[in-house]
Formats: sequence, C-alpha cells, structure tokens
Amino acid sequence: MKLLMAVIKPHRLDAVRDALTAIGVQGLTVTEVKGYGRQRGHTEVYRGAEYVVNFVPKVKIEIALSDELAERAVEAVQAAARTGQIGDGKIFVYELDRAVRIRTGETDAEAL
Amino acid sequence: MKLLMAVIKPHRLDAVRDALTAIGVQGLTVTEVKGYGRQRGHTEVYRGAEYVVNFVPKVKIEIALSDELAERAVEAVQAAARTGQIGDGKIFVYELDRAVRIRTGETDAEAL
Amino acid sequence: MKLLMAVIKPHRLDAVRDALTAIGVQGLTVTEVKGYGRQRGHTEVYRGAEYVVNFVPKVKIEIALSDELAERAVEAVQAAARTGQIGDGKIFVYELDRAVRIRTGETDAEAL
Amino acid sequence: MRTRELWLTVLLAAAADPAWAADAAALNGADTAWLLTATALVLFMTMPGLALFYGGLVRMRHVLSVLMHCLAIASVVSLAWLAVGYSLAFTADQSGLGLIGGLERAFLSEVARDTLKGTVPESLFFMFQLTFAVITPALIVGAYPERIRFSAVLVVSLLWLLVVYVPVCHWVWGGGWLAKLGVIDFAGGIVVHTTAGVSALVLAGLLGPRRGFPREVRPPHSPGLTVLGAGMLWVGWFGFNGGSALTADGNAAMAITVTHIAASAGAIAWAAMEWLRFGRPSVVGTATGLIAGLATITPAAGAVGPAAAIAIGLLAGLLCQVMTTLVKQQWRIDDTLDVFAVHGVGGILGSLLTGLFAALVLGGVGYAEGQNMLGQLGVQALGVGVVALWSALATFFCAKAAAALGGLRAPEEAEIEGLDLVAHGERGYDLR
Amino acid sequence: MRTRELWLTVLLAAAADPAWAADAAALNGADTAWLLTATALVLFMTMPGLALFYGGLVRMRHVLSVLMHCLAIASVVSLAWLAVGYSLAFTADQSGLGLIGGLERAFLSEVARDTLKGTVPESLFFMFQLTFAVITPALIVGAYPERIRFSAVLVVSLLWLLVVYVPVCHWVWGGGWLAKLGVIDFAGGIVVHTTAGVSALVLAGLLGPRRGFPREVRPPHSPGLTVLGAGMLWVGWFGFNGGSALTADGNAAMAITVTHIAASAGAIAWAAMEWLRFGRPSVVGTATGLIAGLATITPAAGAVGPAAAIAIGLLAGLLCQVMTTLVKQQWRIDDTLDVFAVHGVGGILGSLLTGLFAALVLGGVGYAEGQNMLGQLGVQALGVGVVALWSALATFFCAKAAAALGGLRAPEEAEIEGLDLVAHGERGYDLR
Amino acid sequence: MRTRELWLTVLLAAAADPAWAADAAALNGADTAWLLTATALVLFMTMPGLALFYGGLVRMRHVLSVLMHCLAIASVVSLAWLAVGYSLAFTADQSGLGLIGGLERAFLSEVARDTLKGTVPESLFFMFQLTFAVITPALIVGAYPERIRFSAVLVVSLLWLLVVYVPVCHWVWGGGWLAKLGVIDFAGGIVVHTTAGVSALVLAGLLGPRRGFPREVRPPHSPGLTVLGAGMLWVGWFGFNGGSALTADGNAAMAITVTHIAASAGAIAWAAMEWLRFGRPSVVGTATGLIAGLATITPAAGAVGPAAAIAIGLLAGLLCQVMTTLVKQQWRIDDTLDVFAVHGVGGILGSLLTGLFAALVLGGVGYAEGQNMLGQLGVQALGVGVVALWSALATFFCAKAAAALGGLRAPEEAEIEGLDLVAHGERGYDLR
Ligand SMILES: Nc1ncnc2c1ncn2[C@@H]1O[C@H](COP(=O)(O)OP(=O)(O)O)[C@@H](O)[C@H]1O
Ligand SMILES: Nc1ncnc2c1ncn2[C@@H]1O[C@H](COP(=O)(O)OP(=O)(O)O)[C@@H](O)[C@H]1O
Ligand SMILES: Nc1ncnc2c1ncn2[C@@H]1O[C@H](COP(=O)(O)OP(=O)(O)O)[C@@H](O)[C@H]1O
Repeated sequence: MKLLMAVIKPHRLDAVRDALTAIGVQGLTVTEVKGYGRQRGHTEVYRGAEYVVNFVPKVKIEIALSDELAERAVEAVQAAARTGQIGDGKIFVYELDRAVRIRTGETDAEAL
Repeated sequence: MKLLMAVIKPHRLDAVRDALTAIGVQGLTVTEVKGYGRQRGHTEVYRGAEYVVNFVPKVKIEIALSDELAERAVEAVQAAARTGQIGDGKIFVYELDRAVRIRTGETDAEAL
Repeated sequence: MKLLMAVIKPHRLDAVRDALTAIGVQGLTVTEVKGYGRQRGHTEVYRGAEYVVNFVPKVKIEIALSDELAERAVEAVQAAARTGQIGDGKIFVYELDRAVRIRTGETDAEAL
Repeated sequence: MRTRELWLTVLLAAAADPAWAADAAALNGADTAWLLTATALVLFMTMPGLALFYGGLVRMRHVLSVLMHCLAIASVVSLAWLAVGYSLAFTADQSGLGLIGGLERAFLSEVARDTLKGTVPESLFFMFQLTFAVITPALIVGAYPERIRFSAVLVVSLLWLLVVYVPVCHWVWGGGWLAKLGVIDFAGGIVVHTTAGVSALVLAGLLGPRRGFPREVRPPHSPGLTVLGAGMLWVGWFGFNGGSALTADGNAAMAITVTHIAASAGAIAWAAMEWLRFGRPSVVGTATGLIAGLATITPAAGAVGPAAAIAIGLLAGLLCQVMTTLVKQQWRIDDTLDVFAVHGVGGILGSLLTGLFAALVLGGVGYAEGQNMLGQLGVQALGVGVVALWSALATFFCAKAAAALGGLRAPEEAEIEGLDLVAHGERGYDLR
Repeated sequence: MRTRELWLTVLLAAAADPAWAADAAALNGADTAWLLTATALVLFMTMPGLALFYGGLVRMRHVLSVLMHCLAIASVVSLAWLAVGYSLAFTADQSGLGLIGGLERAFLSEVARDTLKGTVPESLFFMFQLTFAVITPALIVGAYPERIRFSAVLVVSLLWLLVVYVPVCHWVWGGGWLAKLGVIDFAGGIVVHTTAGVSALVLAGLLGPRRGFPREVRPPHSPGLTVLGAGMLWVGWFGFNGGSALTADGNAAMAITVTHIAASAGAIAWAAMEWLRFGRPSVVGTATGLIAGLATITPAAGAVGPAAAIAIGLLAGLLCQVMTTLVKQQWRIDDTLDVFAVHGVGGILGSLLTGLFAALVLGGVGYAEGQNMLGQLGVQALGVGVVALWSALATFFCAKAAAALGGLRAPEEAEIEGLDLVAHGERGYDLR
Repeated sequence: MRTRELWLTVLLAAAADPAWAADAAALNGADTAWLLTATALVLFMTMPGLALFYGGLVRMRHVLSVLMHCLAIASVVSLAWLAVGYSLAFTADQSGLGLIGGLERAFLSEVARDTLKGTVPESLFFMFQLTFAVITPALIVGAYPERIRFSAVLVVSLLWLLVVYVPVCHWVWGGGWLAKLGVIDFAGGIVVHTTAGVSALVLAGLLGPRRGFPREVRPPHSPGLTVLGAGMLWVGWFGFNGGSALTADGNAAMAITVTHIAASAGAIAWAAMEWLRFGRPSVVGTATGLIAGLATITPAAGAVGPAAAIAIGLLAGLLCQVMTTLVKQQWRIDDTLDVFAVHGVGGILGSLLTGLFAALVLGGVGYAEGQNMLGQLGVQALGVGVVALWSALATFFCAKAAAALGGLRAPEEAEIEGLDLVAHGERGYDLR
C-alpha cells in the first residue's frame, strides 16, 4: 500500500477529486496548508507601506492506495492539478505498513 | 519506530486521547482536516436553493510510537474512535526512520 | 529521498525557514496543528470559573529532501527551533519513494 | 413628565381656543423625537446587540442558532404583541382587580396617526413597549443554547409572552395591582429582568445540561462578538432606561447618567474580583459585569442619584459573579449564559435597592406621599417575590407544553454536529 | 406635516411681530432633532449595515472588496450629491416638465445655517436625502460581487446616480411629473428599491455569472455578519421610513410601527416557507425575509395601517423567495445577492400594494381628493413601469460606458485568488 | 445657540409670569432630545466603534486585549469623570487664571433632575462631555497594543485624564485661558485629537516598538472589523460634531453636513493616493482616510461651509497618509495604529485650517468682532502649540509613573503568545 500526498493549488481541488474518483479512488483527506517555494508570496498594502507575505495558501491531499492504483493516481493528480504556472505543487509517495477502517476493523486494501 | 496516523470524527478526539494516554502514549499532534469518502457531506439551504457540501470535518491525529506500542495503539484508537456509523475514519501506520526531541536532542524512543 | 516532518513552536517558524534556506532547502509546507504532550495547555477564565485547555498551538513543517541534505536539515531545524523550554517539539524523518513536480513532471531530486 | 415649556404653551393657548389647546397640550414633539430614537435603540439591543452578545459565548457550531433564536423571537413576538399583547398589558382591567387588561387595542384597533398616549403618539408608545416585549423573552435564549429544539424556542417564547410577560407588565406598568401598591420599577427590574432571569433558571433545569457540563464545556468561540454585543447593549440601554422617562428632559438625562455610572461600576467590580481570584481580569467577565450593572440599575434609574448608582453597580458586579459560580458549580444547573445569575439576580437586587436608594437622604427622588423606606422595601420585596414565583410556575407550564408539542431538547446528533447545521442547514463560518 | 404645537406658537407669535413669526414658523426643533437622528440611522444602514449584510454572504476571499464597494460608493456619491445631485433632484425644473431640476443648489450654494426647508434646516434635508442617494447605488453592489473590477464599481455608480437616481428622485420627490400625477412613494419603493433592483438585474446579466454558477457556488462565508448587518438595517430603517415623515409626530410613529410589523411578517413568511420546502428554516433566509418585508413596506409606510403591514410583509416574504429561485434557477441570471428578487420585487410589490392599502376601509390614510383605489393603482403602476424601464435602459448605458472605460469584469485570476488580494492587496482574515 | 422658537416662547411667557419664564427659558426639549441621542452616539464611537476599529488592526492573538483596553478605559474614566473630572473641567477657576476648575460639582453634587446648563439638563451636559472624556484616552490605545501591560493602561489612562485632558478641556471649553483668547475648537481638534495624537507618539516612543518592527510586523488580522468600527465611528461622529452644537438647529445640521463631506473627501484622497503609489487602493487605507477626514473637520465643524469641508478632507487624507509613512519608516516610532499620524496630525491640521476657513469669504461663519484671519490663525497656532507641548510633557510623566507602578511593557512571552491569553486568559477565536 502507498500513501500519496500532494500539495496543490486550492482551486484545483475539485478537479483533482473528480480525476481521482474517475480512476476508482473512494476516499481522501484534505488539509489547508501554507507553502513556501519558488512561487513568491504576495505584498499587502497597509497604511502607506507594503508588506511581503511569504507563504502561499495551498491544499494538501492524502490518499491511501493499493500499489496498483498508486501509479495511475500520481498521473491523475498531476494532470488535474497542473496549470503550468509556478507553484503548481508536488506529489510525494511513500510506503504504508497498514490501514484499518475504524468502523469495521477491516484492514489494508479492504479498508480503503 | 512507527507513525500512526488516524482520521477520526472530531467529537471522538477526547476519547481517543484518553485511550492513548491509558496505554502510555505521551504525546500526539492533531490537525483539523476535511474528509471525502463514503460518508456524504451535507446540504445547506441558501435563499431558496439547496447546495451540497462534499467534505466532512474530520480530525487527523499523528503519533510517533515505538514498534511495541504501535499494535496496541491501533487497537486503542479503533476502539475509542468507533461509533459504528459510516465515516468513523481510518488508521494508517508507516515506518519512521528517526525521531528527535528538539529541546534535548534525544533521539528515537527517548524522543517520544 | 526523505521526508522531514517537524512539530515546532509557532514563533520559531521564521527562524527555521531561514536556517533551512541557508543550507539550500528550497521549499516546504506548513500546517497549523495542535499538540498534546508534556507541555501543559493553559487555563481560561470564563465568568467566574477556570477551564483547562489541553492542546497547545504548534506548527508542523514538512520538507522533502535528498538523502544527503536530510542530516543537515535535521540539525538546522533542531538548532533554529530550540528555545530550551518544554514543548519545543519533535523532528521525525521517514523514507519517500517518489516525488513529482506537478508543473513539469520532473521527478525525485529534480522535483524538490 | 411634561416639560415646562409645553405647560406654558398650553397655558397661553388655552385662553385662545379650547379645542386647539387640548390637542396642543397632548403632543410634545421633543418627547416624540426622543422616544422614536429610544425605540430604535431598544430594538438595537435585541437585534443585533443581544444576539451577538450571546452568539459570541457559544461554541462555533451553534452560533447561528442563537442568532436565529433572537431573530425569530423578535419577529414572532412583535406580531403577538400587535395582535393581543399590548392590549392585554396596557388597557384597563374590567374586573378592577388589576390582573389583566382587555382586548380593545388588539391589532392597535382605534389607534390612528393622531391618537395620543400622554404626550406622544400611542403608536409610538406601543412600539417602545414592543421593543421591551421582544427583548425579555430574548434574554431567556441564554438559558438553553446548544441543545434546544427550534420549535421549542418558538412555542415557549410565545406562551411565555402571554402568561408571564403580559400579565406582569400589566401589574406593574399597566396600572395593575402592583402599580396600585406603589411598586417602583422604572424600566424593568421586575417586569423584564426578574421574569426573564427566574424563567431562565427553571427552563435550564428542565432542559438539562449540555453534554459534558460542567467539566468539559468549551470557552466562548468569539469573545469579540460578545464585546461588540455588550457595547451595543450599553448604548441601547440609554434608550431602554432614558426612554422610560417618556420625556426629553432631566428625568431622561438623569436616567442615562445613573445607567452609565452603574454599568461602569459593574464592569470594574467584576474585573477587580476576577483579578483577585484568578490573577487576571477577562474581557468576557468585564463585559458581563457591565451588563450586570445595567440590569441592576434598570428599576432604579428614575429614582436614584449618581452616588447610589456607583453602589448599585459595584454590588451588581460582585453579587452576580458569585451567583454564576453558585448556579453552575454548586446547584449544577446549566443556565448556560448565566441569565439568572446576571439578569435575575441583577433585577431582584436592583428592585430591592431601589426601595433603599430612592430615599431623599441618599440622593434619590424620595418616596410617594405616605410611604417610607421600610414600607417601600416591603412593597418592592412583595413585587419581586410574587413575580418570581409566578414566572417560575408559568415557565414550568410553558416548558411542559412545548415538550408535548414536538419536544424540548434537540437530538444528540444536533448537539454534537451543531444546531447550525442540523436545525438550520448552515454553518457559521466558511473560511476559505 | 408640522406638529400642531408649532402651529399654535406660530398663531400666537404672528400677532406679536411678523418678522419673527415667519422665522419661528419655520424651524421646528423637535422635527430637527428627529431628522438629525434619522440621518444618522440611514447612514448607519449603508455603513456598516449593508456592507456587512452583503459582506457575510460572499466567499471569504471577496469580503473586503464588498466592504470597499460600499465604502467607496458612500464617499464618492456624497461628493457628487453635494456637487450637483441634490440640486438637480430638488430644485424646480425650469422647463416646467418636471423632468430634472436646476443647478441653483450646486455645492449647497446659498444654503446658510439658518436656511430652512419646511420646518427643518435645508442642510439637514440635504443630508437626509444624501443618505438615500448613498444607499441606493450601494444596494446594487449585491448584483456584482466576486467578479467586478473596482474601477467599474466607481464608474457605474457615479453615472447611475446621475442618470437614474437623480432624475427619478426629481420625478417622485422633487415635485416632478410623477409627483404631479399623485404617485405615492413614502420612502422609496420606487425611487430606491425599484431603481436599484431592476438595475441590479440588468447589470448582473451584462456582467455574466460567477465561475461555477449556478452549480458550484459556495454558501455565505459568514452568516453571522449578515445577521449583524440585517439587524442594523432593521434599526436603521426606522430612520429611513420614520424620518421620511420629516416630522416628529404620529406620522413618523405610525411609519415605524408598520415598518417593524412588515419586517417581522416578512421574516416569518420566509422562514415558514423554507421550513415547508426544506424541512428547516435558515437564518440567512429569515434575515432575507426581514429585508424583503422592509423594502416592500417602504413606499407604503406613510399610508397604511398595522393590519395592512402584516399582509404586505407576508406577501413580501413569499413572493421574494419565489423570485430568488426564479431568477437564479430559471432565468439563470447571477444577481448574486438577489438584489432584484428582494429589493426590486419588494419595491414594485410594495408600490402597487400602497395603492390598495391606502384605502380608508383597509385602515389606510385614504386617497387624495378626487382619487380612488383604481385610479391610484393605475398611477402607481405607471410610476413603477416607467421607472423600471428607464432604470433598465440607463443602466445598460452605464455598464457600456464602464466597459469602455477600463472594463467591467475583473480578470479570472482575481476571481480565483479573491478580489481582496488582487484588487486591494488585503486579506479578510489572518487568523494566527 | 437657542432656537428661535424658544426665544419666542420666552418672550411671550416673560410677560405672563416671571418665575415660570426663567424656567421655561431654560429647558429646551428638542435640544435635550438631540443631545440625549448625541450622547448615545458618542458612547457608541468608543464602545464598540473604536474598540473594533483598533481590534481589527492588530494580530489575532491580541484582539481581546485591545477590546479590553477600550472597555476598561470607558468604565474607569467614567467614574473618574463623575468623581472629579467634570467639575475640574467645567466649573470656574477661582484663581481667575483659567487653568483649572474647582470641585463644586464633584460627584455631580448639587445637580438635580431639573438643574440646567444652557437649554439642557446639566446631567445631560455632564454625560455628553463624559463620552468625550472617555474616547480621548481610548484613542491612545492605538499607540501601544500588542505589548503593553494591562495595569499600565489603567494607570496611564487615569493619570492622563487628570493631567492632560481635564486641564486642556478647561482651557478650551471650560472658559479657561484659551477660550478667553478666542481659540476655536468646535468639537475637539485640540481638546481631543491633538492631545491624544501627541501623547500617543510620546507613549509609543517610551514603550518601544513591537518585536520585529518595522520589517516583520503582520497585517491587520481582520480588516472587516476595522471597517465595521469605521462605519460606527462615522455615524457616531454625527453625534460628536452635531451634538457639540448643543442645539437641534441649523448649527447641528451644518456641522453634520461638513463632517460627512470631509469624511468622504478624506477617504477618497487616501484611496486615490494609494492607487497611484501602489496600483490599488486598500479598504483599511480608505477607512483610515475617512477617520482622518473626520478628525480634521472636528474643530472646524461649527465654523466652515461644505466647500471648505471638501478641501479639509482632501488635505487630511493626503497629509495623514504621508505622516504614517514618515513616523514609522523614517522616525522609526512604532505608534502602532497611527494615532499621531491620523488624529494628532488631523487635529493640528484641522485646528489651523479652522482659522482659515472660518472666513466669511470662504463660506465660513466669520470671526468674532475685532478678530481677523491672521489673528485667528495666530490664536489657533498658539493653542495647538501649547497643548501639544503640555500633552507631550505630561504624558512623559504619566508613563514614568506607570513604569514605577508595576511596569509599562508586558513580558516578552505575552507578546509572543498573545496578550489575550497571558493577560486575560482568553482567546479571540475558538473556531471548532
Ligand atoms: N521540498 C519541499 N518539501 C515539501 N513541500 C514543498 C517542497 N518544495 C515545494 N513544496 C510545496 O510545493 C509548493 C509549490 O512549490 P513551488 O516551488 O512554489 O512551485 P513548483 O511546484 O512549481 O516548483 C510550495 O508552496 C510548497 O507547499
Ligand atoms: N483512501 C483514503 N485515503 C485517505 N483518507 C481516506 C481514504 N478513505 C477515506 N479517508 C478518510 O476517512 C474518512 C472516513 O471515510 P468514509 O469512507 O467516509 O467512511 P468509513 O471510514 O466509515 O469507511 C473520510 O472522510 C476521509 O477523511
Ligand atoms: N509521540 C508523539 N507523536 C507525535 N507528536 C508528538 C509526540 N509527542 C509530542 N508530540 C508533539 O510535540 C509537541 C511537544 O511535545 P512536548 O511533550 O510538549 O514537549 P517536548 O517536545 O519538549 O518534549 C507536542 O505538543 C506534540 O505536538
């Protein structure tokens, strides 16, 4: 099992979710985060002075997947999240040892 | 060392924390997240129209644990978070390479 | 590749980011979280009664790194986040299988 | 209550033409101007003042339900007041017992644009009183947030208006039996605060506490809203107490003066006591002390002087704080936003202190002819006691009726997920 | 409109000294006191009332832009009103056609501290009317949030003031042709709500919908702000309708009475219908019904009685709710905050109902001599129709002008990232 | 200041009965009605207006402390004003030097319900002035948020009231030496804004900047609150300046007119300059320009006409914006919420411009007999200069006293964790 974690632009969330649903992903978890990277933050004007805000609002999604789905999920996320502009974000994948569905106690692939 | 990550219903948080404390877990980190899964979101009425909100508020907890504790922690979380209704959430476990306590520089098991 | 995840005191964030930039880290992702650990929460007075709040505001940072940088990053974070007082937080490191830059499709080290 | 200027005009006019004179005697433009303003100020106290004051104190997931309770009460009570409430409260009791008025003024019938009540249009007097009829059941909202059914709010508030507020209003302000006994209640220590406070306690007891009470309740989700509401209540109270003079003169002016002073003293007393007890004063507490001072001066605002107002405010701040702890920690009654401890206790305390501080020697306006301090205190105690008892009994009945008609308490799921979402299909904040 | 008291003073004074008399006849302190207050109340409706009402309904990332729209309109329109608006609206038409006034009062020239208009200082009349001129284009803000260019807000609002508001105001309130026909519009059912509502619809159509409309729009980001704003509007409307009497007497008093009753009825009707349709009433809906009731009673507030106010409020709550669905779901016009459905429909409905409920038999003040119900209804319909048409046409022209001068619609990036950040360099909340 | 209507009544009455006449001459119901309202409006400016205006501008973790500062100042100053402040400011100086009044009115002694001051009850005059005494030290809150000790707020505010506000108020409004010289300060350009602004600068300097100033300070945590507060200040200012006429007549009317116009012009000027400098206007900036316009017109509101008000507002918006940058970026003084740049500079500018625009040829009311423009400008400059100097010196002393009594600055931990939690045990938002 894999865990796919992606940091994307907030307004791409719906598109990404649709793309994942299309390939059979049934659940995911979303967190609002702030990113720091090549994409610059913005400036805010405040009473005659400009201030720079370094962090950019992003959305992090986490999806637990069977190994087979993982590859396609990476592609799906990349395609749906892409705008072609700096700050589109990253996809990370790592190995999961276990997964449990709390309600039923089912584990691993069945838990997803 | 393991990292246990669980996505649960917000109002089970206190029960889960108590259950973990009971088996000797000393620390954990909590994040507010939104979940998408089998549990449907809700509808909101707004000036003569209904809108569907797909995401459900959830709480994510992350706990670094020694390998021995991990198994019992999974059980403890599952028991405490369970309401038996759809949307109770998931538990994921993965391997940690290292842990450091920032204050003291202690590492691994001692850091937890 | 590694993923370094650290839970730190919120007001150390800028210092940590600066320290990481100094050793060549180019991006990171920040989440607001609440921590539970040895550091006690606070009490709030409300109309003639005191209430205890157990959770402490913390900031979680996640950084994907090449294996080489990982060691130095752990040190940098530890040095910059440390105040010497209880509640300074933890650093966790785990293995990443893959990283993808969404904009370009670059992978692994190039994606960071 | 008339200004002297008007008297004069009348005197002069009376000579010229009797028909004109009667009319001219009646309408005082200045009183009307002030009462129009005061009416707006008292409406402002409920919507949005009280709604925000209470809304800030509850958990985030119930904030809209509290606003909804206040808004719904304001709307529904207004129509009920027009339909029968005003008439029952302010027309004469045919029986002569002074228990309840008649229906002559139902739907304001026979009230035209030029119908007067004292020196002001009767429609204005009706409106001013309406704003009091609205805020009183709205005060009770603080007893039951986070767990009541919305339908129960409507049923209880409407019934309560008719069986508690309207009769008590008639007894004290409508020329009823307490008025005849000479009870002093300038702006509602008995009619508003005692009734609401006692009823809140009863209702909270019947409804049962919130899940987790008292150990695991959460602090206010937005004290800033509460301070905003408290500021509005403070300002609005100038209309509440100042408008109760029904004239634009020194009575109104002194009423707002003592009102303001008591409010300040209440805030200071509460904050000081928190500072001593907990090492730091809170803004929610200070705002609560402010409201305690305001509630407590309310019956006295037409009768006492500024020095007495300081005493009244300080006592209010101290006693009401003690009572919040007592009710919640000792009695274990989840009167969630302390309606009884602040308004009930404040109203009762103020009504009694009015008997004391009305004394000329204490800077007050003195007693009616033939009355003395002891006598007045007795009358005040009687008034408070009977009204408290009646409020408790009648509220019990209202709650039982609501329980029969659809239930009192919201399902547990609503309490957990939030009344906002479950009862109203909305969320308080969508911050993205 | 003068109070009788004043009449009397005048009569007596006239004998003594004619010069004094003319002066004394003119200024009525009580009317002045009330109109000063009413002016403050109506300003309060726009800033902060309406700004918050609207601000709570949009997405978080656009909240400041909405506040900015209201603030900018208030500032810019105020200067334009001083420069030419007031004069064009309220001085006589030299042509005698009653289409538009002259420039004698541009920059309030010749208006000194003791210049009067009726019984009040002319500067006060100017200010009272200014607050109406401000809120009317501000109402239209609800048509275009989340996607309009800031420069377009300024251009459209200024042009619109001059080509729609000022002439219509002259026609109806400035002694123009509709006034001569005997149209009744006490406080702005035609001048304010019909103009704003119809123009909002046209503007929303020309601007196009928000991204994702109608399937993926988001619910209000902070209904609490909306309720706060609604409460302020409610209270402020006492100044709006009560002040329109221009006197502190029974006319003002009855105006606020029917205003309040219609508001309550509107809220109840809207909530009840939601309860039936969706199983639960929402606070945003209830507040919207309140505003619908207020808008609808506005033209009628000087002419109808309390029973009629209930009917007007209930009809408003029902019809306006139906219209929100119709406009958005059927017509597919993204009049985002329902300006047409609430204000436009409310204003039109109220203006027509005024013709009906002004009838003596229905508790109203009756018709002018020689007029009857049918005739009055005809005049009202004519007024509404012509004004709606003119508003639509002229707004089309304003929008085209703004499109030419810098564009109407903000770039897509601004819509996504938020107008707050992109157009104003700010964020609504920085919660850390 | 009396209305003519009243004059007439007096004339007629005088013939009839001299005893009545004296009395009738005195109380004017209309003036009283308006001043009751104005008093409520000015209290509204501080609580909740100013509290929110400032509260929105600070970091989230300090928001409640700012509200607490305003609330505590309002409460504590009110009692101090009752105890000695009012008497020292408004009774005659026995020495004849016009430096400070006596204690005859301490605790309002000898003031009954029918005691008059001019045409209004003295208790009302006391209350109206109280609201000014409250808001002035509350303005200074903007100088020291996010880092001051709560006890220092109390000590500084109380001392400052006694050594700065009360004497200056006596000099200018209490018949003191500046009044005798003929200084014009209609509603507080000198008494309120110059004193508060200069003192804020001194206090900010002594306290030292926030951690991270000026590079790493954070933008306002909730500009919406700030706009809400600004709207309340705008409306409340009608009471501030309009009420300062003390009469319900053309003086009050023209005062609110020029007030409103200057506010609008200030907002426009600030926004336009931001647009030019940064490519986009901000809502926080626009609201700040509005306040700058209001502060600047304050001394002039009784003396100038609408055209002058435009000029005053525009100059205010431009100069105050330049000064915010100057103070923070050049002088490096962390006057956190720009009290000096907005209120101090506005008050000084306005007080000087009053000397200019009072000229009859510029649409003003003209100078006192024997005075001309140059002379008046000289007097204004003298008044401003002396008051600024005295404010600076006396504030230095107040700050040192507070430093001795428990310290000025909060511990670093409180600055980092938030004054809300550390000093008051509360958090601004609990959004779950
Ligand atoms: N090394 C990293 N570790 C974790 N998150 C990162 C890392 N680099 C970038 N990110 C996240 O990805 C987001 C986008 O990265 P950025 O460098 O701005 O643009 P791009 O993805 O186009 O290269 C950042 O805002 C941050 O949240
Ligand atoms: N594959 C997944 N990866 C990550 N999180 C998931 C996944 N599936 C579900 N979740 C999380 O678990 C929550 C509960 O899942 P859901 O399918 O609604 O109910 P259940 O846990 O009863 O099967 C979701 O709201 C989401 O946050
Ligand atoms: N076992 C754990 N797993 C995950 N997070 C932890 C764990 N223990 C502590 N934390 C996080 O680290 C923070 C600091 O820990 P704490 O025990 O308070 O102090 P210290 O880091 O000084 O030992 C906690 O608030 C929590 O967020």
